[in-house]
Amino acid sequence: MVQAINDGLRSIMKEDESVLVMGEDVGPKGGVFLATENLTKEFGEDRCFDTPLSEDGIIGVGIGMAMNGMKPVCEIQFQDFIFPAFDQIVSEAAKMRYRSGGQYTVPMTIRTPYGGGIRGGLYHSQSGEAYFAHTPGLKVVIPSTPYDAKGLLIASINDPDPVLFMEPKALYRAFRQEVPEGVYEVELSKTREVTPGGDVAVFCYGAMVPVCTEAAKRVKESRNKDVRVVDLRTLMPLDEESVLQAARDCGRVVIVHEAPRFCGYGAELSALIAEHAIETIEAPIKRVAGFDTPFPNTLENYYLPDARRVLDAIEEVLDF
Amino acid sequence: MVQAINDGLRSIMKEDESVLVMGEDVGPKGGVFLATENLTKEFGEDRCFDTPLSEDGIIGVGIGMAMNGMKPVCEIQFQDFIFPAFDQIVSEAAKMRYRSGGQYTVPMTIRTPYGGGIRGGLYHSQSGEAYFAHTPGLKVVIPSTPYDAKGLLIASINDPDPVLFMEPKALYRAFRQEVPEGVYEVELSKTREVTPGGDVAVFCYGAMVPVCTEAAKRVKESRNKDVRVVDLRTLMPLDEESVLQAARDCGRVVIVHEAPRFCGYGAELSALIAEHAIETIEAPIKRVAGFDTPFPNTLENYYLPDARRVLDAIEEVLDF
Amino acid sequence: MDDPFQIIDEAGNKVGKAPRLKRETLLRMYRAIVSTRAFDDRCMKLQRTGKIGFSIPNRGIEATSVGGAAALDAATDWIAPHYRDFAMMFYHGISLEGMFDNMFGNCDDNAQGRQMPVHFSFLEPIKWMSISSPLGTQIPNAVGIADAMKLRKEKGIVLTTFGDGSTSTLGFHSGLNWAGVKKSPVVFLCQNNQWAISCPSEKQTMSESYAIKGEAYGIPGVMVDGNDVLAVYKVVSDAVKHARSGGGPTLIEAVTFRMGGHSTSDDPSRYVDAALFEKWEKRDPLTRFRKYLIDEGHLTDESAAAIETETADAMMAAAKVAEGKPRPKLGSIFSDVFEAMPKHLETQMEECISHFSDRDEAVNEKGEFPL
Amino acid sequence: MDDPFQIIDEAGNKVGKAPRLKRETLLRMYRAIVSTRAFDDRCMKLQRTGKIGFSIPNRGIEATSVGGAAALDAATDWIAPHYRDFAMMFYHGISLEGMFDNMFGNCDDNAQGRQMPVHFSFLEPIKWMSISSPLGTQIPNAVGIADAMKLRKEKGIVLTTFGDGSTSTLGFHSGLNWAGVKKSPVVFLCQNNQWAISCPSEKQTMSESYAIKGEAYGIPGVMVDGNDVLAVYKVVSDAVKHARSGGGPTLIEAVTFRMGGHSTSDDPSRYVDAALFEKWEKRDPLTRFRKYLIDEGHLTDESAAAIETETADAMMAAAKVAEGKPRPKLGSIFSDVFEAMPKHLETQMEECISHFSDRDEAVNEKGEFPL
Ligand SMILES: Cc1ncc(C[n+]2csc(CCOP(=O)(O)OP(=O)(O)O)c2C)c(N)n1
Ligand SMILES: Cc1ncc(C[n+]2csc(CCOP(=O)(O)OP(=O)(O)O)c2C)c(N)n1
Ligand SMILES: [Mg+2]
Ligand SMILES: [Mg+2]
Repeated sequence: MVQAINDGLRSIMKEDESVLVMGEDVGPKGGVFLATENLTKEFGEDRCFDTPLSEDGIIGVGIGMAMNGMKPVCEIQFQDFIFPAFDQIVSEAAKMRYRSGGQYTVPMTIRTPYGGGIRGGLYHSQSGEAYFAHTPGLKVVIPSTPYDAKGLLIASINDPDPVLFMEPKALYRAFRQEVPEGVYEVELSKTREVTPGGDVAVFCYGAMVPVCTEAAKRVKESRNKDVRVVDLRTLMPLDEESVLQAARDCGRVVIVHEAPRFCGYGAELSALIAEHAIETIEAPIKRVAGFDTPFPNTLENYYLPDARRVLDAIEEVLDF
Repeated sequence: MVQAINDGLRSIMKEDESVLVMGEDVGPKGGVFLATENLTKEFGEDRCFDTPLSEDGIIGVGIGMAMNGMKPVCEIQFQDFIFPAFDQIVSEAAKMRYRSGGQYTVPMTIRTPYGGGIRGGLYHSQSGEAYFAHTPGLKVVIPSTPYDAKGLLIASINDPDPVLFMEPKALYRAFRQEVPEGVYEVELSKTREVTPGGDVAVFCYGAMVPVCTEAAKRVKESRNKDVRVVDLRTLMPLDEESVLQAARDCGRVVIVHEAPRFCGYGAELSALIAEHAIETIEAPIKRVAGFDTPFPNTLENYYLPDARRVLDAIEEVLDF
Repeated sequence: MDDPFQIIDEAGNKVGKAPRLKRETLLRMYRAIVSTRAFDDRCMKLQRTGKIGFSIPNRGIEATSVGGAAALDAATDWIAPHYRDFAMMFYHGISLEGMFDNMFGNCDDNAQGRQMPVHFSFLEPIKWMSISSPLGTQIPNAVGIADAMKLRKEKGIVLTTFGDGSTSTLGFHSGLNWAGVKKSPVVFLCQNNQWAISCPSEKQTMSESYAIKGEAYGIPGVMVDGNDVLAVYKVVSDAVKHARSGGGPTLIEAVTFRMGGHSTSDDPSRYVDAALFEKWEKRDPLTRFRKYLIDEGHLTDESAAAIETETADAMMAAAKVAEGKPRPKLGSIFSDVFEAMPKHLETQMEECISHFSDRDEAVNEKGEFPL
Repeated sequence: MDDPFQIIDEAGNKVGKAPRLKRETLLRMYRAIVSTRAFDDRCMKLQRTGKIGFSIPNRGIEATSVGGAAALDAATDWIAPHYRDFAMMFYHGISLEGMFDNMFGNCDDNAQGRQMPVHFSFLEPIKWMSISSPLGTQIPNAVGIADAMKLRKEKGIVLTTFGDGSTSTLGFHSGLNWAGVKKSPVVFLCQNNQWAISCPSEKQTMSESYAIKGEAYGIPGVMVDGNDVLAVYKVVSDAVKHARSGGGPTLIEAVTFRMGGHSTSDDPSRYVDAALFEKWEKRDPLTRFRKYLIDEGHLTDESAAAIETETADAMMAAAKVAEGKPRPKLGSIFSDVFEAMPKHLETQMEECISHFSDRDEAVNEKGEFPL
């Protein structure tokens, strides 16, 4: 996936002079995950450059650039380090269009790796999507395949509003997939049906998509039940209709994410269904999520939802 | 309520030398809402003082003080201005005990007025409780009466963990209530049943409590139905059992808050019920909340949930 | 650091070399100060009578705003403003009606009544970046606008302003440091009015001055008498020239004084010594500049009085017009969150409109701003 | 600013007045440097063989750490550390076993395996504040600890350390400004190793030096040769005395060089010129100090060699012990979130334990840290 992202950046930078990349170590080093490798070499210091160690600066300056004709792609090295920029994101980027009646706008993209999978402990593993999805004025996008990563990234960069593009670092090098050359977009706010099915709907995104797909496969094998795994892809604005449709079609729902459960993104999905489709629901709406604790290190793999935990939840709603 | 808070601070400062108050304009001016009036006069500059204009500093320094034997009560002038301190709160205060295996702890209280009601527009009206309730390691407390405000504040200050104490500014001067003199505590993590009832459970907190109480009164008058209004008081750790009990007892649920609905705190309540009590639920779980937009100014009273909107929701679940 | 740079002394006498400015420009500067006072006055009355919720008095600091504004080229330059800079708007001829539309938050307000009063946003006749309440955030934003100018090979520069208290914010640190590294074409104008609400400078920072903070970023720092409009004009003009020619940023500290409360809701007598007000009354930027203009033959007592009456009348008239306009439409709550309205907001908008349209129950219109 | 203060020059010759230190102390300092190298070495091997996930090489900057640490009184003072300060721990005799427990994240780790390696936390024999990954946050925390000391009338001071890159963070700005205003008993030690991962100082800031940033806060700034352990000791000791006697904070910039990658996962050849390494190799703090100690008669080639072997053996032995310990219990995921475990965590803990206890399916133990 990380190559697809690199390729996506390169493709859109070639096509659109207003796109630039900035962040800590994105220049000669090419980013700590190599997502920006060779971009400085290819496009020069003006188009891809290292910044001072200030997330508030990266986002604050990015906002200004975006207001004046550029399309900055700002990298936050780990999502855990986005919090020093929280004020600029929540108070400025998210509210600029609204508070100026559309006179000033912020077509900026913030790329950041999130989630577990690299033994990063408390501060290199967090999944903060709920903070941002709760903030009106921000879009939140999370890909789960190389193809989507490139297409959604380009769509995010071209979007006229600020987009937080969260990259599941656990999938950076998880599997290979050919992606088309050049510029293409995957439309925002459309879910992807990963596996068809009418028995249980499983909603997930990012690194949990392969986990859920594996669980679905096992249920098919053990119970011959068809699980509809839905990859949300865009968390805000959410494709609510397709979520509700899947819930109605299946009558049984499991929601999976890495972030802590309490007030996590899954709560919103559950609440949407409980508000708009409860009459079709035949079992408790289960959430499989990170625990309501900080993210541990040694025990990371006991913390992260795995196929077995998802499987258990699917079986539970099937048996209800 | 603001007098009760002032009284609470004064009472605990008298009793416990390690308690101190700091923030912008909390000293001679007494705070922009006068919550800290006369504290500097009574306890001196060491115990109640103005700080530089840096929320990151107020919280960052407060954390250090708390680690070394003090119980700082840090005021953030408006909750909207807490975001520059988001990193210190989320990364440091919330995680210190966990990451040090209990060697270092942060018995700090952060007081901050939140919510609408003063024509404060985008940046003097926000309700950010969901951000904090989603962050493991923080407690979140919101009073709705003067009595609770004083008792919960003292309990928060005495709590060994960091507590975000959010004060509904709309209720600061809304009504009078005698509060006992001296130090007393209202236990954290206990809901308060505002009105008894078995027909619909309404969950709310802060400034929405009187709104919901009014709606309950109207339903009683118009339909002779008994609404159980539950004031959560502590949002994290939540008294889940009493929430689930109320949901089970009534079978119909309405959830009310000022914050935007999407990924708001209400989503968690709904999801909890949909996960643990769905078999007893007879109608959609309705949320009445702020819209998923920034907070407007002129139209503030069309944005904020009012008794009529709550009433409509109650009627809807009753009629389902 | 040296004493603040001065051209007109406190008594209104010329003590330095005045910059060459046309009579029209000098009078335009003067009018901007007078207009600001009249606007303040009108807003105070509107707030006291409950017609608007809030305003920010500018009395005392107008020379800083006007001197700064006059150094800009409206065709190319941007302002990323502090909230206490009305005189910049008057100098550049931003629509008075538009300003009052914002004060009333009516349907013609650029911000559609979403912001509190004084949080202006304009594109014309100069780019006036939408004002934010969180302090200091405009500083890195300004740097970004400036960097984009460089990348786009525009000739403009950005002037960003902020208070003394705002130097303690994140934005000050990240914005100035970045601009130092990137040699961004930006001018940082710190309006040192000696207070951050009730916090005096000695509790704000122990640095020798605010200007010296530039040292931390490799940015030249200059102190100027902020009540001397020509001196401010001169140092900002120099900084603008420096930035425009690729020389990078400058930090300017204009030393002035807030001659009143922080806002229309604030009572400064709780924390400001009355003697201080008296001291600074004698340095009033308006009287100083008026004396200078009269001495130079650009103004007479009569023409000065005429400007005052004229201006006050204009304020009254414009306020009336704005007051008469209806509130923004309900739909304005939901637009401009994103460029295109997503489905969930469409649904919420429909619900909201139908909720309020099928009854005439009045909503509670109370709510008082404390500060 | 002046040239960095020096006592031992690059060739190991005494060029300034050496502080009066007992032989034991000098050797303790020396041992701390040697131990750090040995620890680095061991950790690199453990990381290369996949036994630990990550470490932070300290090579090149040890004199800064040791000089700083030696200026403290462990009975009263606290350290609010940067992550690249192992030599401070060795100087103060923090348990080597405890350090390795953390590197392996085993059941005896103070942090219960919750943190990445090198994020140490100790209460004894000196208060070593739990290390955080977000940069610069320890700076205002240190100021708060120091202010509490003043309020509680304790005699201690706080030493807080951070990298050159960390001067751009929020915490640097808010912490130093606050300490300036409050005259907090704190010493700010900036370890200028010239890199923030791959970002060199000229892209980090345009200030003349890091020490000069003190000007922005009214805090004295001092530059010292960070590879000269005695010079660092001297300037930190002076700052400690100043702080302890109520004189307030000092900002010290120790100029040194990171002789390797940012971490065990980093390849500096992508961005550091090889010539730079060669240049700084000649200023190696260990060889310099060894030569000095030999010249002064405190050490011989033989005793130096003995210390090295002994230290390397100790590392190997301690690593083995730590490696042999089991992982923390599953329950450790849920404890220490709050003092008392709330119900929802109890439930989650029970679910988690029962989930993993009723099967022997191995969980995926992969996952590589990129940096
Ligand atoms: C981040 C943030 N914290 C607190 C506030 C509340 N507040 C509004 S104005 C103000 C004082 C600002 O002082 P200064 O920067 O000197 O500007 P002045 O009002 O004097 O023009 C404060 C603390 C805010 N708006 N933003
Ligand atoms: C707030 C924050 N942003 C980014 C990072 C990622 N990061 C880890 S170390 C580092 C460089 C730190 O440089 P410096 O302060 O000079 O310390 P050094 O590593 O050189 O000792 C960065 C950018 C982080 N840990 N915290
Ligand atoms: Mg001020
Ligand atoms: Mg460094």
